Formats: sequence, structure tokens, C-alpha cells
Amino acid sequence: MSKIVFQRPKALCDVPTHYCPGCTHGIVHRLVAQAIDDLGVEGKTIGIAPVGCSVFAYNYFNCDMIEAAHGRAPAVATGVKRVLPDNVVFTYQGDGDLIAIGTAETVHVGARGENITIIFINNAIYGMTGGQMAPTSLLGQKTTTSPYGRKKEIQGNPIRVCELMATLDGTAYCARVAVDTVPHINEAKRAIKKAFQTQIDKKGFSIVEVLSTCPTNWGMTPKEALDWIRTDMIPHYPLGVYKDITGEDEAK
Amino acid sequence: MSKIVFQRPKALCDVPTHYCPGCTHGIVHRLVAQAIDDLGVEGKTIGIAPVGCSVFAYNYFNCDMIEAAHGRAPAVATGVKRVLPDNVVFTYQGDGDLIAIGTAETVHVGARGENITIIFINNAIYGMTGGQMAPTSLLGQKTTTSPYGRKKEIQGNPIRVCELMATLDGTAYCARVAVDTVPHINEAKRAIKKAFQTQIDKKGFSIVEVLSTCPTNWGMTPKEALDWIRTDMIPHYPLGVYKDITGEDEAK
Amino acid sequence: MTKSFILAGFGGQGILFAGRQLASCGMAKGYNVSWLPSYGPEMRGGTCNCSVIISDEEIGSPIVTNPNYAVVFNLPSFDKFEPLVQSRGTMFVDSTLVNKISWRDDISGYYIPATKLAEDNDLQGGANVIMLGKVVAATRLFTRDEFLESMRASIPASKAELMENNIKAFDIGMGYK
Amino acid sequence: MTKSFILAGFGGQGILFAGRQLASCGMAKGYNVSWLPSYGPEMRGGTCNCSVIISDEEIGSPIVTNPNYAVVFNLPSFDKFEPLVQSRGTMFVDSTLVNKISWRDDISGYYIPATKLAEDNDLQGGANVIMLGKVVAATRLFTRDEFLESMRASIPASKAELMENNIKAFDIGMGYK
Amino acid sequence: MAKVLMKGNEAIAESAIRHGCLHYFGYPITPQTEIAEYMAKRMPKVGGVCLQAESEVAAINMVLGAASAGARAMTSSSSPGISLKCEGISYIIGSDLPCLIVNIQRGSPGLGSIQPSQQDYYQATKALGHGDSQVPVLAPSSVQELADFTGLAFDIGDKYRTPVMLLADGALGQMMEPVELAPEGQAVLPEKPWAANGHEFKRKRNIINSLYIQPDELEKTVLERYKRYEQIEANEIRYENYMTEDADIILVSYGITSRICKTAVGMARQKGIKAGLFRPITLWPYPKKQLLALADQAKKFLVVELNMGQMVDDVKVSIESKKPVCFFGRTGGMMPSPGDVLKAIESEGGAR
Amino acid sequence: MAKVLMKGNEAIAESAIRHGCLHYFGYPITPQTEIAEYMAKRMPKVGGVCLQAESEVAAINMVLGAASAGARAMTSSSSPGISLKCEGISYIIGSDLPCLIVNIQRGSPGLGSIQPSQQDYYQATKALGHGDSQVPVLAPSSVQELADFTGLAFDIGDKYRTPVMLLADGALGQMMEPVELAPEGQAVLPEKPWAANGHEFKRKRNIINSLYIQPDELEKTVLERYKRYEQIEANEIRYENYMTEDADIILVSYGITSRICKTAVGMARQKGIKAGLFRPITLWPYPKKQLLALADQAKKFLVVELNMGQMVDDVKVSIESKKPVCFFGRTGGMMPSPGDVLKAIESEGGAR
Amino acid sequence: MNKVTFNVERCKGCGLCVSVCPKKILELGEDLNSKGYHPARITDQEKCIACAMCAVICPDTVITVEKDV
Amino acid sequence: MNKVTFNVERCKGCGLCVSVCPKKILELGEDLNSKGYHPARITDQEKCIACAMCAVICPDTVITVEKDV
Ligand SMILES: Cc1ncc(C[n+]2csc(CCOP(=O)(O)OP(=O)(O)O)c2C)c(N)n1
Ligand SMILES: Cc1ncc(C[n+]2csc(CCOP(=O)(O)OP(=O)(O)O)c2C)c(N)n1
Ligand code: SF4
Ligand code: SF4
Ligand code: SF4
Ligand code: SF4
Repeated sequence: MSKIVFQRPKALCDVPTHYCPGCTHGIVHRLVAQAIDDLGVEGKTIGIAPVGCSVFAYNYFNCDMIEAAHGRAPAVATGVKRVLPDNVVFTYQGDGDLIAIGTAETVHVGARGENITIIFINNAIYGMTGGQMAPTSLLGQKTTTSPYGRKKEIQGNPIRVCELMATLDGTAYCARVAVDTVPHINEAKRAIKKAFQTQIDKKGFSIVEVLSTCPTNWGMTPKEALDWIRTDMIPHYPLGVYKDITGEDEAK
Repeated sequence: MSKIVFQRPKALCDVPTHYCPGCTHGIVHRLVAQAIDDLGVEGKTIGIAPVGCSVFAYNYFNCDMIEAAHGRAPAVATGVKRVLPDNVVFTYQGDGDLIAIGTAETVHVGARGENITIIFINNAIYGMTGGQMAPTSLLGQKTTTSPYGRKKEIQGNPIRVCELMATLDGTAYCARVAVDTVPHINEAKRAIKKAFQTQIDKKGFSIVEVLSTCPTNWGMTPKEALDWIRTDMIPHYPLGVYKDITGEDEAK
Repeated sequence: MTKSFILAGFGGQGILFAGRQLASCGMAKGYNVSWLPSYGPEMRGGTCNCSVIISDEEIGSPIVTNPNYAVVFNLPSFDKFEPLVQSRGTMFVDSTLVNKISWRDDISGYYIPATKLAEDNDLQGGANVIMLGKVVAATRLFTRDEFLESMRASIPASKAELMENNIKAFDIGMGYK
Repeated sequence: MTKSFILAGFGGQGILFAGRQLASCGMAKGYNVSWLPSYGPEMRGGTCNCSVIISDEEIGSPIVTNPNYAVVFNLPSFDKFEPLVQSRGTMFVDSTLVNKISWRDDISGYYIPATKLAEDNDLQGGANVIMLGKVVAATRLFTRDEFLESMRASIPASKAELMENNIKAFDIGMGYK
Repeated sequence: MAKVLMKGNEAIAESAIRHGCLHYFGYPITPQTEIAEYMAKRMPKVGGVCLQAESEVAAINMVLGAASAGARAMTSSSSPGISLKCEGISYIIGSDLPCLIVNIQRGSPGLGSIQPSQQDYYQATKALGHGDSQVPVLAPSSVQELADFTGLAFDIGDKYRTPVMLLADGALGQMMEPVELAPEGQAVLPEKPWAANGHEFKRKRNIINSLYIQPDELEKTVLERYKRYEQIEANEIRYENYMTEDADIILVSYGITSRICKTAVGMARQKGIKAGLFRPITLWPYPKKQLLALADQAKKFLVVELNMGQMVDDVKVSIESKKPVCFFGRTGGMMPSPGDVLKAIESEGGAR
Repeated sequence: MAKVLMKGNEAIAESAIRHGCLHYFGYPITPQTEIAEYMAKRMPKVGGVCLQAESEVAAINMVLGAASAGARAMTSSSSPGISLKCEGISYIIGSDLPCLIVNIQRGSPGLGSIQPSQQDYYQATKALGHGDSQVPVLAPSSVQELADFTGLAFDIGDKYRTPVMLLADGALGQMMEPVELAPEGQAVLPEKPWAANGHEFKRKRNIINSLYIQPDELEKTVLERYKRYEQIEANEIRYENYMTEDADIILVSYGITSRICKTAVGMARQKGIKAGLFRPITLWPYPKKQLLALADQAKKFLVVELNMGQMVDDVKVSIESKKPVCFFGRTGGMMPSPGDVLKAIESEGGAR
Repeated sequence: MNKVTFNVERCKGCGLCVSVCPKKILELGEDLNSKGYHPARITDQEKCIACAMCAVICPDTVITVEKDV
Repeated sequence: MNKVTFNVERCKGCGLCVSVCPKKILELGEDLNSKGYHPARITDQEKCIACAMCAVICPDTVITVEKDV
């Protein structure tokens, strides 16, 4: 007899995605769907898609979905959650969406302790629009709007979102994970589930920052891109739990 | 013979202000003007007024002034500074302006290390519009939009700006001061001068958060308001230098 | 019939409240009424005024430029509105604060030391209602009972104790000669 | 004279570059020219095409719906544009990738195994220029020298080494029977 | 129900609650802050939500969220704040969501002044954001209408799945008048089977979206929306004729200004001038036919607004330029008196 | 100078630099991101600044700052991003600052599509923000004009102290055509004695402001600005007549669409239909008189746009409704072919 | 003698100077200035130590302090 | 036997599964799927330990893994 040890989660629509080959957006989608499956909340979940490569997320999750304006997913989520406090509301956002144009909305859901979950894809670039600098692009990183490498004197410094969000009293759970290796993906899965659980337990705002790749705009193969997470991103964006008021031990 | 030990700084226009009796906006104006005098930079300074009670700041400083849209003073300052990198550019902003509507602009001048100075008046309320809740209003504080006292479950938690801005790599100097007592005012004066000096030395972004009163909307006498800074605000917003990359010792 | 008022003074003198009482009572009597405050940052500490219209016709502009009645609580307001009162109109002046009388011969004036009367009678902040007493007495738009009834109805239960003082103040004004 | 092209294939096949070469050369010869890419997220990995117009008149719409010439580099593009080519128009097909020929009798077709030719000649990514060689040969819009000259001018100095390969590829296409 | 004396801003707030709106998202700005303040007091008592957002941009997007979830939701602001909401409004339109947006206009452009104005007519009627889109705009002229149209706006919004704007000005927002409110707790809300409120495995998932990567699909949605606009034009146009039957000169004016004009018309009549007033109540859709019906009879039209003449073209288009259209207005927060308008009538409408 | 083959977006960027604009503030959005990308490459080479702002809102306010400091400054975006800039644009107008704002329009409303559109006509010509305000709007129809009008826009802006909008669409932004650029390093910039750039004790301090707490003062500034608008109307109107001399049916069309119309006019002429094209180049101020001049001769007007007919009313007002005005358009990012337009001509303009 | 002077027309009568004077020699006067405020004044100039604390805390820069040297 | 199955039409040939397989039994095939990608395939099913690492890293949920129990 055989047992299926891995298959598509139910909350993930059975359709091809538009993501580039090897783009880890797809992995994170699956982890989110798995969390929804594991917690049995698909029927009461409302997801908010951003503007960014994951704009079509509304085609990929089997729960109800709303497409928000660029950067405004946290505000949209707030509106939904205030109407439906017992439902599960999450946003899925890229770095341009979340910490460039959406900085105010992001900081304020944190400050308010809005009982929602943000899945934050930090790929250090604007994917959708073709490779411009993101607030999280690394110093020295070449993008189409930092063609000579990001210089702090000109384009400023990358922002560490978890460190910033952890300063806010309303943040209940805040962790940075990566999807560059299988063990990291498994940790990411736990963190995402934990974030949803935090919301279900009505403990406040939760955010999981996922270091993710953009092979296309980084100009790398998918495999090289995974390596770049390890060699370049993680040193600047250390993984870990930045805040956890739930008081539970993190099973590592 | 006698020597003048205290008089109006030159950079402060010799006109009455529109501020309410006992409102400490006036003290901070004077401190800023004194810093400009002390550093001899009036002729090359451009100040940016916010929208808030200090909107008329453009009538009070003898340097060139620009009136910005609500929350956008840091962006306006960035535009000015990028044209005139050798001039001195400062904004003067209230809490609603700086960390409600202007959150993104504030965070990003910090991240960019924009070489400007922000004087940030934290009076825990919206003065200009008549006493609504600010992002910095304390829990339990009654305002016209938190008439039953600010509750974290409904209106969220107050934001600590210095703590947040200190997480940003571009922030060179970041301090919280108060103007409730003469010694604190003297410290505030030093901090403000230091912030301008940081800019003049091209070391990056500087911000001084000043705990200030709004007797009118707090519903207190001016004296009671000073006391409230001590009894209620400082415990939540501890004074001190939150970041200083200039490496100099703080003369306390 | 259309009667227009301007009430004016410093912020904090209860100008808006007084104007509102006139409008309330007009409404209670079945008139069309409107009340419009001046608003803006200058309110703070600075001057403050409101327009009240009571009419049995539809009310057009709620802004009163040439009032039938001006009720003024400080000198700047006196100076500003005295020339604007309609011919055959009336001014009500708190003479404690306004050390002037009108020389216009086409309007009548009542000069009531309302602030002093209030202080003398331990009615802090009651000058506005004292003036209302005089206004009601002189204009005869409402009877005493109508006015006090409407005032009682407009004051929230939580502040009901105030009503006694208001009656006292009103009667002082009404009785002032 | 107005000649319109559509070049179409997958992203990464050098479609836009090829279209640009045609436009550049047209410009160098003093024609009015326009080049318009399809743009959008579907570009990524997906299909990609551009419209080129070369004319001695003012160019109206830069969008080509019914081209005189269609240069196609994959099957979906063949299927999409074959019916749209103008009567008496011409198709240029990379027959390595498109396993089909046109049955329309009002247009002519050239089937060049460009991708294979490129691989055989160690000209990775040169299929687009091979096709251009055939296009120039067949349309006679430009001479070989005109075309190569304009191509040389349009390639940045830093990538000048590429030019040799381009010439090689071009000549293969031009010579292909 | 008995009448109560209420501020315009408060009447909007109370009326919204009584019409079943339990979700308000706003940001303070003079002269409409009382709406938020009133909501902050009342909403907790009725189990509703009043949230002071971090900005107008956030507020309108919270409205988008709440409306997506199926609630009657609203926001309010004044001129500069409305500009900030434009992107969000366009998204709400593109997502076919109903909601109420209140603009209590003030002097402009820029930070301007805080006094009453009608300077956002163009923005409200032509371009509340980018794209082919329209928003029904109601222009009340009394506190009673502020209250009534608040309810009407929600109904129109739900019926046609569109945001609706209540366009008033600082004077209407700040003034008190007697008002009769809808009864409490009797709002009947329509079903919203399209709402994103959790499918609970009982229906297909709902998607609220305004993106159509294929332009032909986007075009389809726009055309479908314009069909709904036609229905709105057919069913929802409102206007008022005042002494127009025999009028030689017809004033065209809305909102607070129309009241001033009514008084002025009365004054003109007393002077023997046959004046009348046409008051568009829906500024979009504009009562074109109703105005055209007056074009043969009238000798001229005089548009009166608190701006530089933004409605003039709508009048010209409506009456097909059959008669001269003149303009009288004040701007930046200034308000003419009925006497000023009378003068404009007498000088045959002033220049333009 | 020799012609070069350039993308429209890049031509704008290069031309701006050559006209002395050394301060660009933007935020990526398709289909205009190449402007920012080009600037990011070029500005460091010419000692200029290209800053990717945190948002469109920040970008327009950076422009306000840079313009206040006396620099030629610009920003660019596409439809949703322009909506976000509306508050800032109104402040720039209210502060009488010159600058260039580029809108490379895409399908709308909401997130819409990224294909070419002209759906922001209303917004651009009537309400780029709140308040009585106008912005001169230039509508180029070729890459050459994109380059030329970029320079023109800066000149108009400086001359009248106003922001100026370059309104194009995704096709113009993305397409390549031969273009002749202004020479490098020869821009002559006017003095700006009003700039806030540090008084150095040599002059009175300068204040850049749009707040006037007294409405009469605000009204004064608005009236003064409308005087300048009159001058702009007198001096800066641009338009093109194409085969209109004897035309029975006159197409009115701008930007990319006008090119399609030109081809269609040619096709119609070949079929013996006397068609012509009137192309407004300044969309505001609108060439009303020039269009009116054709009203007697033409039998009808056919407006052709990539939207639902936003220019129709401007045409009706211009020609004083003397002739029927019909409309043909596509929306949401769709583009008609010349053949489609010809059909519209033949069916006498289609319905509207 | 040390000297404290008040620009009375600028004074808003907030009383902050009064509250910080270590010598307790400041008070709000009876008279109103033209803005309607009771301006601060010094009751005993002799006792002034020119510490300038009043001036430092005055939000309206009403006070000038001279020290005898 | 453990079993790894590929939804070939969904595979984008990114090769991530190949890179993580501890048994090195995955590769990208020669054929193109209809999207124009070379889909991954297993070379030696016998060696598969059903660790599911390939499936975990696959961004396109192409892979299903069954374990013999
Ligand atoms: C108001 C607005 N500004 C800009 C854009 C264009 N835009 C679309 S996606 C995007 C950034 C995407 O980057 P990110 O959020 O990092 O997500 P990623 O694509 O990298 O996943 C931008 C700027 C837009 N659609 N709307
Ligand atoms: C876009 C916009 N939103 C809102 C306002 C209204 N407004 C003016 S000042 C202000 C807040 C003032 O509070 P704060 O910044 O804390 O300064 P304070 O008055 O307390 O000094 C607000 C909301 C505005 N002018 N513009
Ligand atoms: S562009 Fe980058 S982020 Fe977007 S789908 Fe492709 S690889 Fe992923
Ligand atoms: S309202 Fe408050 S902050 Fe504003 S001037 Fe008055 S006391 Fe100061
Ligand atoms: S502190 Fe200044 S304003 Fe206040 S009472 Fe003293 S002198 Fe007057
Ligand atoms: S990881 Fe998935 S998409 Fe990539 S090659 Fe393997 S099976 Fe195909």
C-alpha cells in the first residue's frame, strides 16, 4: 500500500500560475494554502492580493479574494476584518507594495494590532514592472533604477521590515523566513501557520517576511537565485522570530 | 553695565503667533530659531511647514519657507535638498502629519538617510482640527475621536517614533526630548542644534522628537499640560538619544 | 416673517450655545430656522460668531450679513456688526465688555452689563443667557415659558443641574431695564 | 510605399531586436518608420511580438493588424498571424520551430530552419538575424550593405564583437534558398 | 418623528447609521470632522465601527474592503482629502462596489481655505479618479436633504453597485437646521451574493477585482458599466424647478448656492424681473433634458456657483447652446449674498 | 542633428534633460517605467538627480520641493499613479510652481489594463485635483512631438508658473520612431527670484504657500491665476487641421488616435467621402475658436478617442451645438484600426 | 540691577513664567492687553537673579532678561 | 515502491527539484511540453526514498509523492 506524502493543497487552485520558471512566489503560495488547509479555514478566509507579480493571487487561492490597489492591501484587509472579525483575513504582498508605497498602511496595521496576517514577499526587487529597485534592494545591487548599483548616498538604505514592525505594540507575531532550501521552506511553513493561528486566536497582528527569489529580474538561474538568498540576502536580513507575544515556545 | 542674557533669536520673526496661550509649539519655534542663529545658517536655510497647528510656521521663521501638504513635508524637503545639497533643510511637523498620513514619507527619508532635519512635535493629539486622536495619543486618552478613551482593541496602540526611526540605517541622529521644564528645554535646545549640526556635517538624517503640549485640546491649563507631559507622556515615550552615529559624546 | 440674528464675541463666551437656543426655540414654535457658526482656526481664542434665522418662509442663505438683531459680547464684534444691522434693527450689547454705544439713529440698542450681572449673581459664564433674556423680552419672538421649555429640552440630561442657573440668568436678563 | 511587418515568437528569441533593425535601416534610408512592441506581463516567458512600419508617407496607426510581411518564430504566432497577412503578402517562418506551412494561395511563404542553421553554425541566438537576412533578400527593401551598416551603427560599442556573428548569420539567411 | 436641530455633518452621520451603515472610515479635516467625531461617539453604541484611518488613502481602501465584505460602508472628507481618495475611488468603481463618499468642500486649490466652496464640481462630476468612470453625485441644499440623500445614496449605490458621492460644502456641513430622521433600526439591506465574506463551501468563491489583463475583457466591463450608467440616467435624475414656468432668466444653481438664488429670485420678482431657478440635484447624471425643456422659453441662463464656472459647460451642452449662458460666482471660500446674485441678474448675468 | 530611433518614453526623458531638467522624481508603473529607467542611467552622467520615490504621492511632493527650490523638475506616471498625484498637483497649482507631469495612460478604471488608452482626458483637462484649477495639457502624437512638447511644457510652465501635463498613452510611450532631439547643454533657464533657495540676507525671505485663511485673499489668488489662464488661452493654443478645408465630416481626435484617424481620412477620401481631421494639440486650453471656425462648413463632427467619449462635450461647447457631434471610440486599452474608424465615418459616425 | 522686561502686547497670560520663577516674583496682572489677556509682570525686580527661566519657558518670547555685570 | 509523479504540463523546467534531490535521480527531459518547457522527470524510480524534497521546493506544485507503507 502506498500513502501520499505530498500533494497539492486544496486551498490552492488547480491551475497553472503565471510566475516565471523557478520563481519562489509559487512555493509561498503553496505554504499559505497548506496553512489554510491545515487550519481548516478555507471557507472563512478572505485573501487580499496586492499589485505586484502576485497580483493574480486571486486566481490561485480557493478562498474568497479581493484585489487591492498597490500598497493598500493592509487597509483593505482592515476594512474586511472590521466587518468580519471572526473570519480569517490575510494579505500577500511584495516589497514594493508593502514597504514602498504601502509603508503607512503596513505600519498602521501593526500599530493598531489589526487582527490580520500579512505574508510579505521580500525579493529585493520590483518583479512585475521589470526589475526596478525595491526598498529592500541591497546596497550595491544593480536594478534598472539603480543601474550602477544601489548607493546609500543616492538611493538610500534597504529597510528591514521585521525589525521595524517589531517596534510596534500591536504586532503579535513577526518572523523572517526564507525559501531557499527545503529546511528553510519547512520553517517558513511553520511560521506561516503560526501567523494564521495567532490571528485565529485573536492575539493581534501577524506578519511573516519571506525571503524569495526573482530569477528573471535578478538575471540568474532559479538555482543561482536560491544561492543568492543565502549568500547575499540572509546576511542583511537575518532569519528568525522578531516578536512573539503568544508566549509559546517556537518549535525549531 | 548690563548684558542681555535672553532675547528673541534673529531667525524668529518678530510677530505674534497664532498659538494658544501656553502652547509649547512657541518654545520649540524659539529653539529652532536659536539653533539657526547659533549655527549662522539663516541665509541658507529652507524650512518646510506642515499642515497642523504649525502650518503658519512659514510666518514665523526668517528663512525661506515652503508650506507642504499634510504629511508630505519630508518629501518636499527631499526635493529641496536634492536641488540644494549644501543648504540646510528642515521640516517642522506634528504627530498627525508625521506618523499618520505622512508615515511613508517619514520612514523613507530615514531609510534614505536624506540629509535633512525633522523637528517632530509629539503632542499626542491633532491640535489644528480640534482634538482628534493622533497615532501618538496614549491608551485611555480621551479625544474627540476616542471619546471613551483610546482602546488598543479599537483604535490601536500609540507609535513610538524614535524607536521606529532608529531601526533605519539612514538615521544618523535621533533623540526624544521634552519642553515641560527648563532643564528639559535646555536639553531640547542642545538636541535640536545637534540635529542641525549633523546635517551641516552631511552625516545623514536627523530627527528630534519633542514632547509638547496642547492645553486647548487636552482640556488643561498650560501648567497642568506641562505636568501631564511628565506624568503621562514621558513614561510611555522615554527621553533620550536613540541613535547617534556622529560618535561624539553627548554632553549631558 | 423672517428674523435674522448675529451673535458675536470671543470664543468661550457661549455665543454658539446662545444662538442655538434661539434656533431651537424657533423650531419648537414651528418656524423654519437655521444656525450657522463661523468656523476656522481664528475661533481658537479669537472671535466667534453665529448667524441665526427664524422664519415662516423657506430660508435662503443661512449667512446673515445684515441682521435684524445683533447680540455682541465684545468690542471688535460691536465695531464689526454695528454698521451692518438693518435699519430699524436692534443691538444687544454686553456693556461690561463693550464700552461704547451706537450713534446710529435708525436702530435701537439695549446695553446690559451681562458679564457683571453674571458675576454679581454667581452665575459664571451666564452672561450669554442673561443676554438671551433681554433678547426674548425685547423681540417678543417667544414667551418666557416657550423659551425656557425649549432650552430645557435641548440640554442633555447629564447637565440638567445647569438649568436652574440658566433660568436665573434668563430672568435677570428678561427683567433688566 | 508603405510596408508593414509583424515579427512574433517567444520572449527571448530576439524578436524586438530584429524588428528594431528593420526600423533602423528604414530610418537610415530616409523613410518614416515606426516600431511598436506588444508589452505586458504576458511578455514574460510568453509570446512577444512587434509591429514595424516603413513608409515614405506619414505613418498613421503604428499598430499593424494586417501585415505585408509576417516573420514568425513559433507555432502560436504562425497560427495567430497567418490569417492576418495581407493578400499578396509574405510569411517568413522559422521552420525549425514551426512544423507547418501556409495553405493560403494569395501569399507567399519562406520556410527557413533558422534555429537549426544557427545551432549548426555555432550562432546561438542568431536565428533572428538569419531570418532578417532572408527578409532583406526577399523584400529587397534594403541592400545587404545598407542593412549591415545600419545594424552596426545601432549596436553599442561595448557589444561590437557581436557584429561579426551577426554578419555571419545575416549572410546565411540571405543566401538560404 | 419629531424634528431635531442638528448640524449638517451630524445629520449625515446619524442618517447613515439609521440607513444601516455600521462602518465608517475617515480622517479628520475641516469642515467635516464632526462626521468622524459623531461616528466615534455613536458607533460603539450601535455595534458599529468608526475607525480613524492613518490617512484618506487608507480610509477609502478600508471602505473598499468593508464594501467587498458586503457592508454598507462610507467615508467622508473635504477637498484635498478627496483628491487623495481618487485612486481608491477608481478602484471601487472598477470593482463595482457600492459605498458612500461625502465631500464637504472647502476653498481650493492646494491647502486653500476652510470656508465653504463648490470648487470640486468638475472633480465630482467628471473625474473622481482615472479612467472612464462616473459616480452619481447628489447635491443637497439643506440639512434635511443631507440626511435624506445619505439614505438615498446608499440605496442607489446598492442598486447599481456603484459608489455615490454626497457633495456639499462647509456651510451645509456646519449649519444647524431642523431635520426629521429616518427611524432607527429599520434599515432593510439588500442581499449581496457577490460579497467576499467567506464562501463556507456553500458557493463558488467570490473575487473582487478591477484588473483585466486582456483589454477586450476590460472594455467589456466598462461597456457593461455604461449600460448601468444609462439606467441610472433613466431612473435617478433629480432636480427642482422654482418659478421657472414663466421665467425670462433662469438661474441654474445647486447646493447651498441654490438657496441664495431662491432668495435672489424672490427679490428679482419683486422688482418685476421674471427670474426662476433650476436646481440640479443629481449633478451626475445631469438633468439635461429637464433643462433643455426650459431652453425655448427662457431668454438666458445664469449659472451661479461657488467656483469659477465649472457647471457652465454642462448647462451649455444641456440646452444645446440655444440661449446665452452667463455666469456669476465667488471662489476660494467666498459666499455671495442674495443681493449680490440679484445684481448679477440685473446686470443680465455678468460677464463670462 | 541627425535623427535617432528612440522609444517614446526615452525621448521624453532625454528631451527633458536637454531642456535643463536635472531633477526627476518617479515611481515605476507600466507603460512608462522606461522614463525612470532612462533617467536612472543618464542623470548621474549629467550631474542630475533621478530619485525613485517611495510612492507617486511622495514623488509629486518631491517635485513640489524641487520646483520651490527653483529647479526644472518633473515626474511621470500612468493613470492610477496620476490619481494619487492629484492632491499634490493641486498644491503645486496653488503654490504657482512650474513643473512637468507626464501621464502615459493605460486602461482603466481601477487597476485596469496596461494597454494604451485616453481614458484620463476628463481628469487631465478638468480636474487634476480639487479646486478651481487648470493645467495646460499637451497631447503629442508622435515620438518627435513627445520630445518637442517636453521642452515646450517646461517653457510654458516657467512662463506662466504652472504645472504642465504631457498626456500620451502606452503606445506612444512604447513605440520607437526617428526623433531629432534638442542639442545638449544649451538649455537657457529663466531666473526664478521667487524660489525658496536660501535668502543669504540678499533679499526678503521667500515663502511658497497655498494656504489663505481669509477666503477673500484666496479668491484674489484664484482670480489672478485665471488671468494667467486667459493669457495661456491667448498665446498657447495649438491644433492641427488636416484636410478640413472642404470636409463634410470632420473627425476630432488627438494623440495616437489622431494618427489612426489621418489614415482613415485618407481611406475615406479615396472612397469619395469628404472627410477631414481636426486635432487639438493643447487639450487645455481647448482650441474652441479654431473648431468653431469649421462649424458652418462641416455637416457633422465625429469625435474619435480611446475612451467612452470624454471630449464630446468640449466639441459641442466649442461648436455651440451648431452641428451634430457623433462619437466613435474604444476603451479599456483597445485600439481601433483605421478601417474601424472608416466604418464609423461611413455609418455617419455611429451612435451617441 | 538685573532686569526682566515683558513685551506685554505679546503676552498671552499663560502663566508658565510665573510657574517656573524660582524667586516667585512673577504674577499675571489685572489689566488686559489688547488681545484680551492678562499679561505677566514682575513684582520685585530687586530679587531677580537673571536666571532667565521665565524667558526660557515663555512660548511667546515675551521676556528679555538683562544681567548686571 | 515509492512513487514520484509529475504533472508535466505544469512543469516550467526550472530545475529546482533536480537540484535538491538527495538521490540525484531527477533530471530535465528532452521533450518540450506545450508551454515550451523541458519538464523534469525521474530517472530511477527505484532509488526514490520519498523524502519529498523535490515536491517541497517545486514552485509549481508539479510533483506528487507517494510512499510505500
Ligand atoms: C499606484 C501604482 N503605482 C505603481 C504601480 C505599478 N506597479 C505594479 S507592481 C509594482 C511593484 C511590484 O513590486 P513588488 O511589490 O516588490 O512585488 P513583486 O512584483 O516583486 O512580487 C509597481 C510599482 C501600480 N500598479 N499602481
Ligand atoms: C490631506 C489632508 N488631510 C487632513 C487635513 C486636515 N488636517 C489639518 S491639520 C491635521 C492634523 C494636525 O495634527 P498634528 O499633525 O498632530 O499637528 P498639531 O495640530 O497637533 O500640531 C489634519 C488632519 C488636511 N489639511 N489635509
Ligand atoms: S518577475 Fe520575478 S517575482 Fe515576478 S514571477 Fe518572475 S521571477 Fe517571480
Ligand atoms: S490647539 Fe493645541 S497644539 Fe494647537 S496651538 Fe492650541 S494648544 Fe497648541
Ligand atoms: S510665559 Fe510668556 S506668554 Fe505666558 S504669561 Fe509668561 S510672559 Fe506671558
Ligand atoms: S521544480 Fe517543479 S517546475 Fe521546476 S523543474 Fe522541477 S517539477 Fe518542474
